[in-house]
Amino acid sequence: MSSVIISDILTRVEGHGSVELIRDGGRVVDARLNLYESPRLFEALLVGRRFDEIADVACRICSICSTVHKVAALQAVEQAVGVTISRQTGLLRELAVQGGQIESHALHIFCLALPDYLGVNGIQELATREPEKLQVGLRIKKLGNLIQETVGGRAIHPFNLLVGGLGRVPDVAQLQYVRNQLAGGRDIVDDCVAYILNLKDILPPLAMLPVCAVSGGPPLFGDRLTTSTLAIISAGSAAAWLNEHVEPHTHAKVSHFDETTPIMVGPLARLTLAMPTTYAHHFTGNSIRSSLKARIIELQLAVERAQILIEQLLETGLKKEVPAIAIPVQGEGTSLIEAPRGVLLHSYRFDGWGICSAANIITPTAINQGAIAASLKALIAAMDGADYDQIKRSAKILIRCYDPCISCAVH
Amino acid sequence: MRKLRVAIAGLTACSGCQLSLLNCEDELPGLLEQIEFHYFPMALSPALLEGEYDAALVEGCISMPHEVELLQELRRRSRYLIALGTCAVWGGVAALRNGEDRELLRQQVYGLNPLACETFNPQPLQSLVQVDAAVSGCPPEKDELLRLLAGLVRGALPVSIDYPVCTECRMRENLCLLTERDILCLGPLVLGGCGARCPSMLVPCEGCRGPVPESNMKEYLELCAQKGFGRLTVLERLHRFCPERKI
Amino acid sequence: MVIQFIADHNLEALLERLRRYGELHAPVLSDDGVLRFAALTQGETSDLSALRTLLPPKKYLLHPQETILNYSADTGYQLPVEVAPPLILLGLHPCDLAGINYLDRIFLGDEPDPIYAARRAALTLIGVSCIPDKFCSCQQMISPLKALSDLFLNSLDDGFAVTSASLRGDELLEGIKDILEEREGEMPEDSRRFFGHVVSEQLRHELDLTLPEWQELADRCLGCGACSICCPTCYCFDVLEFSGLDGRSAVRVRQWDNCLFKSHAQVASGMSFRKDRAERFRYRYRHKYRGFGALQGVPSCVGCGRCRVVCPTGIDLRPLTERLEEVRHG
Amino acid sequence: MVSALPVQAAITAISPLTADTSLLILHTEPDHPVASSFLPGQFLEFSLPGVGEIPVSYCGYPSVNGSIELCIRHVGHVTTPLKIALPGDSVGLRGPFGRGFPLPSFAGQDLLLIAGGLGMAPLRSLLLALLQQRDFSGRLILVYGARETGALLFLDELLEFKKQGKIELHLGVDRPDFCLAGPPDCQIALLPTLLDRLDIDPGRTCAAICGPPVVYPQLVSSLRLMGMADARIHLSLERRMKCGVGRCGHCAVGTLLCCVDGPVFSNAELAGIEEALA
Ligand SMILES: Cc1cc2nc3c(=O)[nH]c(=O)nc-3n(C[C@H](O)[C@H](O)[C@H](O)COP(=O)(O)OP(=O)(O)OC[C@H]3O[C@@H](n4cnc5c(N)ncnc54)[C@H](O)[C@@H]3O)c2cc1C
Ligand code: SF4
Ligand code: SF4
Ligand code: SF4
Repeated sequence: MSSVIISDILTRVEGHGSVELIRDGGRVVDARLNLYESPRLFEALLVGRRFDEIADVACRICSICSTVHKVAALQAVEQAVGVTISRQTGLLRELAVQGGQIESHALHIFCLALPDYLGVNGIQELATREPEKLQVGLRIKKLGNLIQETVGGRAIHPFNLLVGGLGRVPDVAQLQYVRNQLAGGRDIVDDCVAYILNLKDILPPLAMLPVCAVSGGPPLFGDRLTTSTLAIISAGSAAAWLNEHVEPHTHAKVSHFDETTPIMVGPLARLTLAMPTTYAHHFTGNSIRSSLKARIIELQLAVERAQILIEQLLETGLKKEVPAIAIPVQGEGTSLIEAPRGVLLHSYRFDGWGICSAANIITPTAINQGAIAASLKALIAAMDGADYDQIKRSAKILIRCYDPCISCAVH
Repeated sequence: MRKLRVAIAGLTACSGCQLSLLNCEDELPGLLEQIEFHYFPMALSPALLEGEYDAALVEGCISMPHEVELLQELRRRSRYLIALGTCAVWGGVAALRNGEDRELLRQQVYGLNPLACETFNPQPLQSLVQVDAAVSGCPPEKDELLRLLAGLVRGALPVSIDYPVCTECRMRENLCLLTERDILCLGPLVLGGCGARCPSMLVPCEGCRGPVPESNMKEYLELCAQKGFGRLTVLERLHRFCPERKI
Repeated sequence: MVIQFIADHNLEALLERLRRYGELHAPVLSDDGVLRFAALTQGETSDLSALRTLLPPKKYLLHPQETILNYSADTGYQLPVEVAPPLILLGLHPCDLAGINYLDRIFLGDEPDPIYAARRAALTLIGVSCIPDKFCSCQQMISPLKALSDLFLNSLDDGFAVTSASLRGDELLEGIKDILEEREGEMPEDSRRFFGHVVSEQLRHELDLTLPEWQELADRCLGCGACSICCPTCYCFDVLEFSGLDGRSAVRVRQWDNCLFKSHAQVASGMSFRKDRAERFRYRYRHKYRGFGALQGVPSCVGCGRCRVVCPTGIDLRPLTERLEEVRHG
Repeated sequence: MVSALPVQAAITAISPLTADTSLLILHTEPDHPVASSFLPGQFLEFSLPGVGEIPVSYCGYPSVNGSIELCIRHVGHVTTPLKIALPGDSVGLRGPFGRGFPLPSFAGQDLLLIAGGLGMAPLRSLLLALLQQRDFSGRLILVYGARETGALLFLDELLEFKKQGKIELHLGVDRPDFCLAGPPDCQIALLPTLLDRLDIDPGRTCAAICGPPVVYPQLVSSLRLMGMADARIHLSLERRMKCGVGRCGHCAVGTLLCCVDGPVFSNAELAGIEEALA
């Protein structure tokens, strides 16, 4: 019984984690994800801060999804202190979130995951071996950042999104510029969809897991969770349902669902629950190994949605608005939103002075830990007997299929 | 010419400074031609430190023992070690409550359950190793990052900035939020270089670039007091990104 | 005396006419409520009595940051080609005109600065008289006002008396002939005079001394830089060079600098000749009133009041000079 | 437009003089004024492309073939990358700028040259000029102090001049090196102390000083104690210079501008300017 644990650092993912393969003799018998990211203790940091500071601090949880963290935090805060936002603000926030979706997906697809399919080490070899792929990916990525900058003032940690509104509302000319850029990028995105959908799978087929996504609002927004097992969970009870616990081997809390079945969140989960018929045939029985396909389709949907949002905004014209005034009251708020990697929850409680007394943040990668573990086990079973290095490589590719955002997960 | 050999590492942080580099969509292909990013786990496999580096760009603060080791190893291997971003330079948001007992904070998040890791109060890089240059900002400006890299290719370190956000804010002919609108803007105390991004969009400076050298705290607090902002409110705001009471 | 008069109702026609000579810029109130010199779009009018723009017109001559040299490995350093299309600056108050005149003396001296010279040659200056407010200090200046503008509009009850002070002004006058009226009347005297002596020679010597008042003022300075950024005659600049990513090209830029910053008088050993804010603060005013180099002895404060308006802590040197004068006379 | 546009020059040789100082030999267009017509004490603006521009004193003698000698201490932004420059690399030069030492007024006078550390660079230029026409002036006394023996610049050359009887040489170091045997007669003393034992005729001596700013006040008071008039004491001042032509405003010394009115000033000119000497 000489079982050996071999740990390998995850690369081309956000944050710090490793995969541990447990070897018994020549056979790999088990695998484990270890998120050893340093905890910044955000939920504790936020306690004691004023309601209008929460989102500014909370968005620093993660850079790739800073816009969606910011919006999630703002929504929860506004709910707690009783602020309603204008339709215009709502549309602009939605636009910013779609921008984040485009940026994050483009980054993952072209810079982080595609190298697995092309057999290169990452952006460095991509630049020399497949320069046009890198350039196309960056061009799409830039569209997402352009949107985030236009609305949020900055691609990372968007400061222009405030409680009750925006600092400065972008003007018509700026939105028209974004519209033109998006129109100019549509063909490229469409080409990429075709290219990615035709990539040969590099992982064995694995069983599909139950999934869960936010619903009840415009794409990526909503007030409840819907699962493939047909459960509906309201925002208020979501945290309890997600049921987080502390476990060894990971600094991110792990969700424990009723029947201990892991649940998967993210692009594939969202598509599973609302699959555009044109693409359904690409996903029959393909599970997590098709995540790249799900992402490129979502990227296309995000571009389309952004275009619609811009049209809506331009139609009514852009009004100069000042943020709605918030008067601190005692209260509590929970918001759900779809981050690029899946369900994100922000929940806060404030005292009568508007000072935060409790904070809870549940992130997609944390939720996905159970699903990743299950997938890893399935992979090892499917590859039983294969060469050790091959299993190790596949295990890392598999984890990358979840596009883990470890800083988010541990926060 | 030999390519510049660079390591890019992230410690306790949000990866925003590294992402800022990846966000240089127009310039990245050119950069990859001029520079060998040898160690850059976020964008390259494998994560292996090897040989010597002309420069190591390090994002994030230090809050765990394995980060100390990594940082020291990077220092040993690199001609220049550069603190990238506010966390690395000042501690950043992670160090927001450094004044308090970290174990209590930990329990607030993880409960009594002892987490299998040893974390300590987040510290800026210079508390542990010699730092040759710093690029501040949460996140740093793309321009600054590109200039840093272009300079390194020439063997030069960046010239440090010593003027506050207000200077650039005035250059842009913005409305002054502090004097005209009585909004708590940290501009006078905060290091410039961002082009006064936030005030230019009517959002007060939150101080993401850290303190300017020789700021006049006393008079600023006085001014805020006249505008009805209590000392504590101002100080809390001020220490969002630089908790080490350095301002 | 016959004066050339333009009636208020003809102002719009005047703007239209001026546009024929170049892009028209004048004080414009922004959405955020900031008065700035900016392009006056068709149909837009400018409030010519508005007192002071946030930035003075120096921004047209010296940009906050600008390229002064381009480098490429093949050709070495090259001066940038400065294309300066004709620009009509309307609504310059006498202090701003005086400010431009001062900058001219620095940048068009023995060896004119090529970039400044090109931009300056493209500028047509149209001055407008104004009524000073409590921040202005132009009234205290006593030497005669030279003709500093091309055209000058002197405000009367229902319009402006127009005078030309240059060939370009004559040309403009010719071009607007049909909307001008000849009137019999007195040319109003502009009572404000610039480049005079705000403070007496002796007082200036006293201001040079290490008076305790300097420390008091310096204690209140936030070092924000606003006063010199907004000063029409502050022109100190820093020079930076940025390499291109190709490793073969570079640009050299200059950007507005400020003698109140720590690094201003620092040298290689890290030592600074003006160690603390009090010393730097005093230096700034000494320079304003005493000049240096080629303009030694020429005061450069034009009395526009901007530094007093923009200073977050309301620093104003006038009480100090008044107090000193009193002490001396009393 | 000469003063705004750097002329291209190539590094012909770069050799270390001490641990942190190099002698740079540059070559530019023959007969270009930047190489051919400067006075000792004047400076040029040296550009390292892509990095920046700094003021540097001439340390050699004017040439018609376009060659220039500079002595550079590697301390910061521009000078550190220069350490890895190679012969053939191209750089940019503007100049000459400023006012050098008032050579005509030195005619027939004894000259006391006082150099501290890197201040030897411009004084070497002055020394070479004076040696060019040895009978132009009277005694040539060089007092030269450095941090340590190894930091003494142009030592062999200076010892040779001394041997040939052309100059009187007084060397001093702040502290001795462990491994280096000092040159003969080298004292262990700070620069101002080296003046103590000098025997000069203050009425017919002119002093030319260049060194770290911190020692200036003491040097000046020593010379005055020796009876030397302020007008006979000439100091080269260091300031930040960004343009070289009196516009950037960084080099102001009271109402004087170091780059056009200096860098060499007589102590009489600096009278009453509090920020002039450290
Ligand atoms: C007339 C004149 C003649 C000169 N002649 C020569 C000569 O012949 N040879 C020569 O080598 N030099 C000479 N110098 C000095 C030379 O110009 C400086 O050494 C040079 O400008 C340094 O440039 P740098 O960019 O390399 O260093 P910088 O980056 O400017 O820094 C130089 C030093 O200053 C310190 N420093 C810089 N900025 C700061 C700051 N903000 N805070 C604290 N410390 C700081 C640094 O630590 C460093 O040690 C002369 C100077 C003048 C004015
Ligand atoms: S708005 Fe803020 S940054 Fe801008 S000038 Fe005012 S205080 Fe300074
Ligand atoms: S204005 Fe302040 S908060 Fe905004 S980017 Fe600049 S330093 Fe950061
Ligand atoms: S405006 Fe006032 S506070 Fe700001 S630098 Fe000038 S004097 Fe100081």
